[in-house]
Amino acid sequence: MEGVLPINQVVSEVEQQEYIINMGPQHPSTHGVLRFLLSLKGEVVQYVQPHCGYIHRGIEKMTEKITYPQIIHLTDRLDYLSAHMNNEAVSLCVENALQIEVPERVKYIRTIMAELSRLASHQLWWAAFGMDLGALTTFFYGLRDREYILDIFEQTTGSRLTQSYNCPGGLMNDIHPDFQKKVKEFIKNFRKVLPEYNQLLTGNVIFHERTKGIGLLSKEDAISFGVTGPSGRGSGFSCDLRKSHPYSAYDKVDFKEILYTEGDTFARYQVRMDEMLESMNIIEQLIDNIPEGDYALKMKAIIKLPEGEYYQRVESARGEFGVHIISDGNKNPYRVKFRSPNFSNLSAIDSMARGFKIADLVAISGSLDLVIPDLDK
Amino acid sequence: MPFDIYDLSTFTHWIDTSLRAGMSPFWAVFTEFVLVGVVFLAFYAVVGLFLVYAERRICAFMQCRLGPNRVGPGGIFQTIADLIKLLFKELIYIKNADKILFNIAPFIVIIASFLALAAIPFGKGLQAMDFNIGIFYVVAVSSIGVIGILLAGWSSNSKYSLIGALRSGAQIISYELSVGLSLIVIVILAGTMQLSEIVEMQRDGWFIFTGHLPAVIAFIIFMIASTAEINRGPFDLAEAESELTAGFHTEYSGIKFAFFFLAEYMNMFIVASIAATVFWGGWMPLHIGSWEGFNHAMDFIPPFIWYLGKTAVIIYLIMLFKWTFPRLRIDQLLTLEWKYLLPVNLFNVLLMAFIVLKGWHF
Amino acid sequence: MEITGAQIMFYIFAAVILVFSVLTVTSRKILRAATYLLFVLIATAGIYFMLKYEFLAAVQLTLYAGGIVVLIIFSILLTSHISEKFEPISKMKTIASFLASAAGAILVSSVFIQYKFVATTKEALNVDMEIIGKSLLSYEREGFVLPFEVISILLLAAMVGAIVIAKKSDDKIINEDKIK
Amino acid sequence: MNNEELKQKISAIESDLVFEDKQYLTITVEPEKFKGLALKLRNDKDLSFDYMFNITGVDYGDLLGVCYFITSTQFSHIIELKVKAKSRENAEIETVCDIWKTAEFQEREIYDLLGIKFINHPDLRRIFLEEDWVGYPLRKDYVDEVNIVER
Repeated sequence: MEGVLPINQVVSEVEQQEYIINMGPQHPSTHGVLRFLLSLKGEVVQYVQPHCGYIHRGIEKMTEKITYPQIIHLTDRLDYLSAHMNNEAVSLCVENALQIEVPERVKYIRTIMAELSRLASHQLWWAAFGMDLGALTTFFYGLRDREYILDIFEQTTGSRLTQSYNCPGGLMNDIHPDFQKKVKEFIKNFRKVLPEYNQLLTGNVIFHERTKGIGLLSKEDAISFGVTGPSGRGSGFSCDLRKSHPYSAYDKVDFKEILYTEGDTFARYQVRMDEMLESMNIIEQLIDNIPEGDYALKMKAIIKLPEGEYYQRVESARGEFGVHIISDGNKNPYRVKFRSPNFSNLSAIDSMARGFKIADLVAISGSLDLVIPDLDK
Repeated sequence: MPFDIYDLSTFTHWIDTSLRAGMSPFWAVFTEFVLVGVVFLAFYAVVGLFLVYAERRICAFMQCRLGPNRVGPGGIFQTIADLIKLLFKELIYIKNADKILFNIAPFIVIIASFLALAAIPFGKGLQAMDFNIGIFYVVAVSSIGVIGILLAGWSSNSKYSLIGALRSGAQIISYELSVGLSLIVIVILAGTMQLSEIVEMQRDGWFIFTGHLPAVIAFIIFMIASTAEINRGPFDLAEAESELTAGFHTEYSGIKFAFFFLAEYMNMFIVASIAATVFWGGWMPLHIGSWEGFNHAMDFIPPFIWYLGKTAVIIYLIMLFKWTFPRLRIDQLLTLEWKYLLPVNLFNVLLMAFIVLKGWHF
Repeated sequence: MEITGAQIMFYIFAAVILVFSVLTVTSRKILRAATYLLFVLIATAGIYFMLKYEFLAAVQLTLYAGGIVVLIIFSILLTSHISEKFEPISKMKTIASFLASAAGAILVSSVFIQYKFVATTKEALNVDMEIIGKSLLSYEREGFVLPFEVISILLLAAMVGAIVIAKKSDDKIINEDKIK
Repeated sequence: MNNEELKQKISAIESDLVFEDKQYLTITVEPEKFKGLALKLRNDKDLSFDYMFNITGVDYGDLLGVCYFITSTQFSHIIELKVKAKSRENAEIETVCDIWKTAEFQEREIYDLLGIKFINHPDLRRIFLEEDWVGYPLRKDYVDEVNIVER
């Protein structure tokens, strides 16, 4: 629209134009390098086009050149907030293919670690979600409590974020002697802090106004889009693999699958808040009963999977994480596919955000809890 | 009257007469202008720096962290260091921006807050201009600031800025109504718009106590509406960093950004001082009925301390809002104003008029 | 003749008003024109302040600077893009408007020159709340209720007119529905 | 339903299917019949495969194929559908994104990385790589001398 335009022509052009905004790749509320292309009418979102791939690293291609134990370290870099679950998925997949059974102790520790990761992930999500809605204080509360878990991780695994603690056949090393004590301390402390979270955010009137009835996702759509994890369970989609396809020690513990049927942002929020309680329940049931034994099986130096296809589903903090390994009998896989929960969750955002405002889009994408490296792979 | 020991009008009169004795009237007035200007500039800078520091410490206190604590004792020089950094930062010029408007916008915002500062009584006799329509003047002048924001948003030629500016425009135009009406409630009670007289009338009791329920309602509405008018959280939609990155000042850098930043804090100060003056008696000490001893003791605290203390409490309240609540959405913001605050306000005006007519106030 | 401070201020304000009035009508960018108009209005308010006519000055600031200019800018933000410019004014138009304004200037100044200004000796009326309130609500001499009502009807008519002009024509709406 | 029952039920629906008993019941289907079978699997009351939890595009060397993992949220039986495109250069498979919406993004990913075209896909663009990227990285014969270091 350079140059001179008569006024009436200007008006008609403005009427016809779509008002398009690029939200991202550098934007505070996409939590990484994701780009939403929005078409707006006033403040109302007409459609959303997610553009991803800004940190596509070709992890699936890389796995074809490396051995199975090495894949573990790449899966950390997918969803870095549920690194432990991703590791577990690959380990379980390889173990199933080799048809070996890991010791009970390993199963228990894996489950505890996975639940701790889930707690840490949900804490970070809570922190960031509050910030998306403009309540900046939540960020520091969430991160403060997450620090305890990271300390526990650091003590046992030597790493705070990308733990690489699981490996085919067991664990990389045994738990730290203080592990049980520290975990119990953390849970005692966090049970006290969680009501504080609720006071700060959950009960707030503005928060209710901002989240209730926003970003509706029906159960049918959730299933069809494959929206899993807390986001799917907020729509009443019973997709908790810990319950339906138990792995590790989940068949030995008693816990509820959190389901909310409203399908709005608030329901997804509630699912995660309740899941934190459930995770603590699970850890409490296991932490005192970790059986004695080896922390890993003796594995061959070079792992070769028999020819065939293997699939493993695991419930990560954001939903169903899947590993599909196609082996041709060599020491490196023929093809590995990671089913990342964020990728499917993201695909629903257009149908969820249409007709809502920009501010709602931020709330919706926050409630989906997207981790960009996971969906970009 | 004991608190007249702190009456500064004799001091200012003495300056005036001694200046006039020494030079022609023109130069005397000119010197006074310059003096007042310099004092206000210095005050502006000091208050701005202090408020930024206070905001950081309060925010840190709310968020379980320390806040600035390295530069100087307790980090008090942190804001000065920031200022130096902002001064040295590159001023980025945007291609295809409307350069004139882009450069004018920060000045309009900051001049509006300067103008409002002129009418505020800091103590007895310590007021740059004592208009007989003081409140009206403050409301009028503060309504100019929004133009700076609108210009900034439009002239940056950025879509985020434009949305921020539009939001801010809608917001400020709406909330000006509530600010004005809640002040009118007190004007009805006081019968004057002159700020010095309003303060003087609260000698025996602040309006928030003597004005019964309507004054309390007016105060609450004023706090909500003025927080919205100065674009602070939870009403900071114009710059909503999680949605619009920084809203209307997305494209500003260096000292021009600092102007917006400073103006925001000064507006907060002005709003807080108006609230303190109109509802909490300005520089008037706290007097309770017939407690003579207590009242005497209170009188010995200088008025400037009273004034600053009240202002600080209200600023602290506004800061607490920001660091506690999530942000509203634009439609909710307008709903709050037009469907709740405005009707309540109109009713409140009637109620106050009724009370004043019946003479039920103290 | 010694120049007083008040005179200097007046000349500054007058110069601001003159310069920015001319800029307002000559600027080819619509938002700049609106901003220049803002400066004109503020300078006018400054002259009112000089005359110790604070109430009118404040009204000028709220209504014109803070109200009408904001609305003008607001509507510009909604409708126009930053790269838009008006067409340069044609020579004929320039000449015609120059002649018209010259004629207006002659008319006004001739009236002013003929009128004998008498300096009033009365003290400036201190406009306090009571006077403002009473004259606003009085319908007698010096009361403002009647003119106020007349103006409000005028404004209503203007608003209805604006809506009628701005409304989309009916057939267009129907067409749009068909498309959807 | 266990794998045997599933096998009977599905072979009653569609003929010429190859069944394999692996981790999940694996059904290989011709590309022409695939869309029809998928639709029937989704809509059959006793099967109701309503949730597709994974799609994997595979380069089999001579041909390109896609594995669809579908399950039923109601009966929680799982099958894997395998489709191999007819030719490698012009690999085409009918889209299923109107049956399972999640397929829209997943198919874009496969198109991006393996170059399988999905017929009737509403928005078949590259999703991770740039629009002007040459080649399909997940193919076994993909060569990129700049970015892939062979050891």
